[in-house]
Amino acid sequence: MAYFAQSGGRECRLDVRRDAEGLQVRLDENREFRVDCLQVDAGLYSLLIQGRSHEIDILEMEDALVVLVDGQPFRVQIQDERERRLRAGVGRGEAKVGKRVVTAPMPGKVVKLLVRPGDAVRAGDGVIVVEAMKMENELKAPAAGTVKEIRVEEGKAVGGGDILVVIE
Amino acid sequence: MAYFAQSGGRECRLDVRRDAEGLQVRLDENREFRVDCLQVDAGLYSLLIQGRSHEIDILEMEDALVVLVDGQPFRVQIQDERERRLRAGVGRGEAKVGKRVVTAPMPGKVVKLLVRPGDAVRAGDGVIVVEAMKMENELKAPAAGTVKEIRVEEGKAVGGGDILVVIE
Amino acid sequence: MFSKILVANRGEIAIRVIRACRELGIANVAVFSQADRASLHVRYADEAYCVGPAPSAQSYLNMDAILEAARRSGAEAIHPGYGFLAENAEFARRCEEAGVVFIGPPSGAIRALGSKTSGRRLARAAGVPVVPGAVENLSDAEVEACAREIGLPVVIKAAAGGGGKGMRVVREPADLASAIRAARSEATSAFGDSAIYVEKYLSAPRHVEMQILADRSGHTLYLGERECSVQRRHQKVIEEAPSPIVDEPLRRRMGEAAVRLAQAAGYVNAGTMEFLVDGERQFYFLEANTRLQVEHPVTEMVTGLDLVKEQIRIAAGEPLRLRQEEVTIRGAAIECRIYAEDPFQNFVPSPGRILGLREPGGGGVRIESGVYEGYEVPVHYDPLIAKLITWGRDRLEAALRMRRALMEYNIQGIKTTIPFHRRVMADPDFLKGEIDTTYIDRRFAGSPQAWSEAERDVALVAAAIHVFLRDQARLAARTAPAGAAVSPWLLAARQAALRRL
Amino acid sequence: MFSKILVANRGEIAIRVIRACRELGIANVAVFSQADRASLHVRYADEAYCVGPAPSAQSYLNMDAILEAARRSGAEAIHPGYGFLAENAEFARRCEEAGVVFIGPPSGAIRALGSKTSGRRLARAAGVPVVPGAVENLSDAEVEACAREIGLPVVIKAAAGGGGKGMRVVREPADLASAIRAARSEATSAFGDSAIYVEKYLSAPRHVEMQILADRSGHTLYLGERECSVQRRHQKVIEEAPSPIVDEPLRRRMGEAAVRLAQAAGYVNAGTMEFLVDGERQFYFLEANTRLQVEHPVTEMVTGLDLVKEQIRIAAGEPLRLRQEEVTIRGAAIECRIYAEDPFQNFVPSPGRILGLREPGGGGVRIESGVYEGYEVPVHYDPLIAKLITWGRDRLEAALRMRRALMEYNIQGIKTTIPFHRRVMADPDFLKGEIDTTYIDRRFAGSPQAWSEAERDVALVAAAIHVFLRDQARLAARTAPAGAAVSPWLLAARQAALRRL
Repeated sequence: MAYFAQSGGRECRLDVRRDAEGLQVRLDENREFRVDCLQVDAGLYSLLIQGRSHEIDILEMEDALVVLVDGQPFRVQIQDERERRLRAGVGRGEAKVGKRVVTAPMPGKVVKLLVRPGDAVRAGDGVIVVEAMKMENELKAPAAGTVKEIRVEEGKAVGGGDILVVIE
Repeated sequence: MAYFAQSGGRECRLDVRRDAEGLQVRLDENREFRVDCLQVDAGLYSLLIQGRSHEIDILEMEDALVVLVDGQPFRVQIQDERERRLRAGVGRGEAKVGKRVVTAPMPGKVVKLLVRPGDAVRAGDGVIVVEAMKMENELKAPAAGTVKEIRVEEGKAVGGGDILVVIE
Repeated sequence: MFSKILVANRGEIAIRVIRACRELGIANVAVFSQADRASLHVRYADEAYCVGPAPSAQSYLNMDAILEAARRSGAEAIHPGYGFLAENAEFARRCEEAGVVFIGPPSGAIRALGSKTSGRRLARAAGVPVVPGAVENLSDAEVEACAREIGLPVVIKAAAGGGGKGMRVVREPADLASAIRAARSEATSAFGDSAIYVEKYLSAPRHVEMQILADRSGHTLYLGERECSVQRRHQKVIEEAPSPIVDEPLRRRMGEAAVRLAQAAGYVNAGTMEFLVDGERQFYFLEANTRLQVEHPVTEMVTGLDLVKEQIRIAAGEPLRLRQEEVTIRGAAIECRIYAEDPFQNFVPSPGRILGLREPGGGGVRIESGVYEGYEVPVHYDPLIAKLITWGRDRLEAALRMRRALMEYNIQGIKTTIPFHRRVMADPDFLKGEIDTTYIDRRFAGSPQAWSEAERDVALVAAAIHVFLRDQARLAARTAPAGAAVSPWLLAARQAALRRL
Repeated sequence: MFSKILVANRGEIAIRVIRACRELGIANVAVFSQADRASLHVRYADEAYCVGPAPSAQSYLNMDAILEAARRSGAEAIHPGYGFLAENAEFARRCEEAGVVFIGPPSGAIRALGSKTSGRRLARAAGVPVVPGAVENLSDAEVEACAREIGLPVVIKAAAGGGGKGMRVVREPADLASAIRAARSEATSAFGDSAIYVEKYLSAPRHVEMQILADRSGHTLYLGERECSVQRRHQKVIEEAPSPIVDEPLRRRMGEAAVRLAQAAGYVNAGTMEFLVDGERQFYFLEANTRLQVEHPVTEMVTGLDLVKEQIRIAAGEPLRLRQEEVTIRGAAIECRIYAEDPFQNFVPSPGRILGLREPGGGGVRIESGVYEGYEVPVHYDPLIAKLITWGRDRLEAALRMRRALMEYNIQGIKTTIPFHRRVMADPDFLKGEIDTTYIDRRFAGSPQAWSEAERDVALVAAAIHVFLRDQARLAARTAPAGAAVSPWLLAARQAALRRL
């Protein structure tokens, strides 16, 4: 399988093959890694690469992986060929327009609405206060615009990822 | 469900019912336990019984359960009605006759055979030496008799529970 | 000595207190909210009673229910832990009324010191220097007026608060109104008391606090300081003992000031006097914490004392068993607070189920944890799930040991601050002891990046393997029969989990 | 100082050494047999090389393969841990030849002290009392003759041995022949050396050993004693420091004897002199252990020293940084060895997969473990999987803390000696310090029973619930689609595992 990755300003191609001896990974057509891979848990691996022992812990984020190599974090965006073609077709600007919503980053409770439908907001203005795990977090408008819709009420519980406020 | 248990020289009957509030256990027709039961792992439970909190760790042994109540061990033999009827049909003597084999208590390696087919042995005589986890364990004859069959060879690996020597 | 103690708290601190009871041979009683049936403190306790639904106002702050649990169980004393009812004078008073011993100071001392405003007043009277500001319970308008008078930056704080809750720093006049609102609202929900006050915000002070112990006869000891300068959003995240900038003469001066203040307040039991220390090593009294602190283990590691056992003995009327000159500091200890928060996404809370847990071990490592594999960190409470403490013969050994222990610590399923702590323990400023309350903002501003490039190739290879295996597993799952029931007995699945590939 | 160290061992002690390297900033290299790819020491190390198949004779005792791994990785020194090659003078010599530093005594000192027979000779010459017996490498006939001469009971021991391996006590003349055979056979398979000897078996002595440290200039310290009287089959199972019967004058006399003997042997690095102490507190030299001991953590807990770091510094040529009068003992520490053995079935080994693991935490608790959840304890090696150590201000606090920690320690999937240790920590004799080498046989003979009847009803109720739920789950499984593939991704099954019923 071929994958395309971005990390630390670098772009590269990775080819993974499995053979009788284990896994073989080629990085950018010129470097070969023979990997003795032990999967300990869903996101936890022990890799032996040419004698080096690495404990790998992979956290799946919304838009990337955080790969902890012996505890040291690297953010890696990685796609296979199909995903890469799909993304290439989507303009970068478009994605930003779709982002004009305020979502709950975690489960919690709406403490206070700071705006009403029709209010004009600037990017960075506080729009809603959500309490989670005993801390109040003021969520901010991602861009300037007009509050189009408020999908929650004060005092109500919200789930992680729920859309709270839509700005146009 | 009804169960019949033996423990510490005591015999009793236990009835387990599940209802909307949790589990209800009746012990010997005269004591009722309302149990708030949390199953943490296959053999690990947190029980709340009338305010008392107990951590229960159950080890399954060959012929009984060892129930650790807050770390304190109780050996309990327990059967349901069907099993109880089956056992009642089997004479106790018979079971002992069937026991005249020497089995490997754990995986290991045969270090030395101390008897040959046809040898007479007394109960407690050493018949075979098995090494497991770097310790040599001399296994003894469970009863007096004649060695009928030796199923293993010196130097060979054996699995836990394998029959090694048959005595008649 | 008591024969039974009720622990009016949850999480790691409830377990901490249960352990002390057990080691003293005292029966212990846990209380829990409906969201906490599976919590470890319920499993570890001798007895456990439900005191209400998930929201703390209805359970862990529910005085009636907790006193009723004490009555039902026959507990003779109540340990409040920290947070919740620990600094609530009203609760201490109600315990006194109900004839159950509150393991903490008398309600009068909590009132005298527990509110930051009256604590500052008392400090001034005892000749202990304080930070400029208004020490009264202020209206919104008064806060604004006072802020203008002493000049920005100021910090607005909950009078009944602690742990950064109900606290806001204001640097710009435009932010004043929203900060007042937030502080008051958090104060109300966290402590049930909306009173706030304002004081001058020192620019880059160090936070150094002094642990004291006082018995009923007034014999009061200081057990040395803790430095808690490594803070984020005014919440302590790393603490240590001793402080890198405190020498024996300064320790004695701060210790004696703390003892003087405690004695002026009629203080009994364990307590902490917090100070800010400026660049000239001048110290200013900040506030008193009339309870056990989250970070008490670092003091235990260097003194060899068990503070919770001392609290219990004092509450039972026993005299302190040592004199000031017998309190000795051996080596150095550091504590990292492990929060269920995402360090790669601005530390937003990350509740959820812990799918894998491997704790560090070895010499000089201590873990105070409230979680276990399979446990679901609830959304209702503080995100502190564990504390990792290391000891060394000197500060550097403790820090390098912490770095090593953090590499071993692995929690799957939720995001935690472990990766953040690893970064701190590799930071030269931290290792040199060059820390103050601005340290985190100064050193770790901006989005977190890898701190070395050496292993990026390995990260890329690992990421490729991860998605490769994930894709293969998904493919396999699509061809397998769907909807297979998942039961605890399927845990045997784990048997097949360790795959060599 | 070295820049890279190879650790020629496995399990908890390999991890112990890796941790010390990491805390000193030294790169570390693990070696592993084909059975140990998934072992924790391989995962924790910076580098790891396979040195052969599962049997230790072909891997962990394979000097060629280990020296080759050192060469490939560029390691400058080798730490042998305990067991395997740790007391092998030939290996130390080969390291010296290969230009890689053996972290341990010089091969000459191992030869002089490492064999029990020559160690006893040296002790006599240095004026240290020894137990009666033959100190030569004996033939079977000579063992029998000597046994008759000094009179039964005698103990037959492997000259190169340790840890109870190759050791047999003989009380009846009829048992002599089989004991000789067993001792010689175990000696050969465990140490590759069939030499045995015999000595008088003292009836109920206490086993007290003295830890020493010596640098290259001959500066030699004693770090206080450990009592290791709690033994089963002559294998230590519980150790502690200090010994309940050793006071400061006796400590000084034993310590000075140990130092004298070490100096007579030209000893360098960490070592232990084992003594038997009789009812009159007379001590007799038993044997020297020219390596780190399994039980070294109890000494670390009370002295604050890190023995492995000290070993590395000494091997790197550094002088000891402290003088005898700076070695101080604070409090007391106890170690329980956790074996994968079934305490309810005569301690037969119980290898297998660890399906659940919850380790104890809190103050004064240290864990040295080589296992993790999901790990399969292999059948090929020693069944020691972990060590639990507690510290207290006094022995009683350490013991009560151990009792508490053992309650929290839970290992699912294999049988361990944890329940046995719980019994010991509840035993009045142990708590009073009334222990000797006959303690376990004396107190815990016969089949293990519950030590109190109070909770038998709960046990019955729990057993009924367990089989009820198991039956219901089996019923459910029979109606579910069969053969669903089990993949690591199914670990999410765990999410549903925590069931309230």
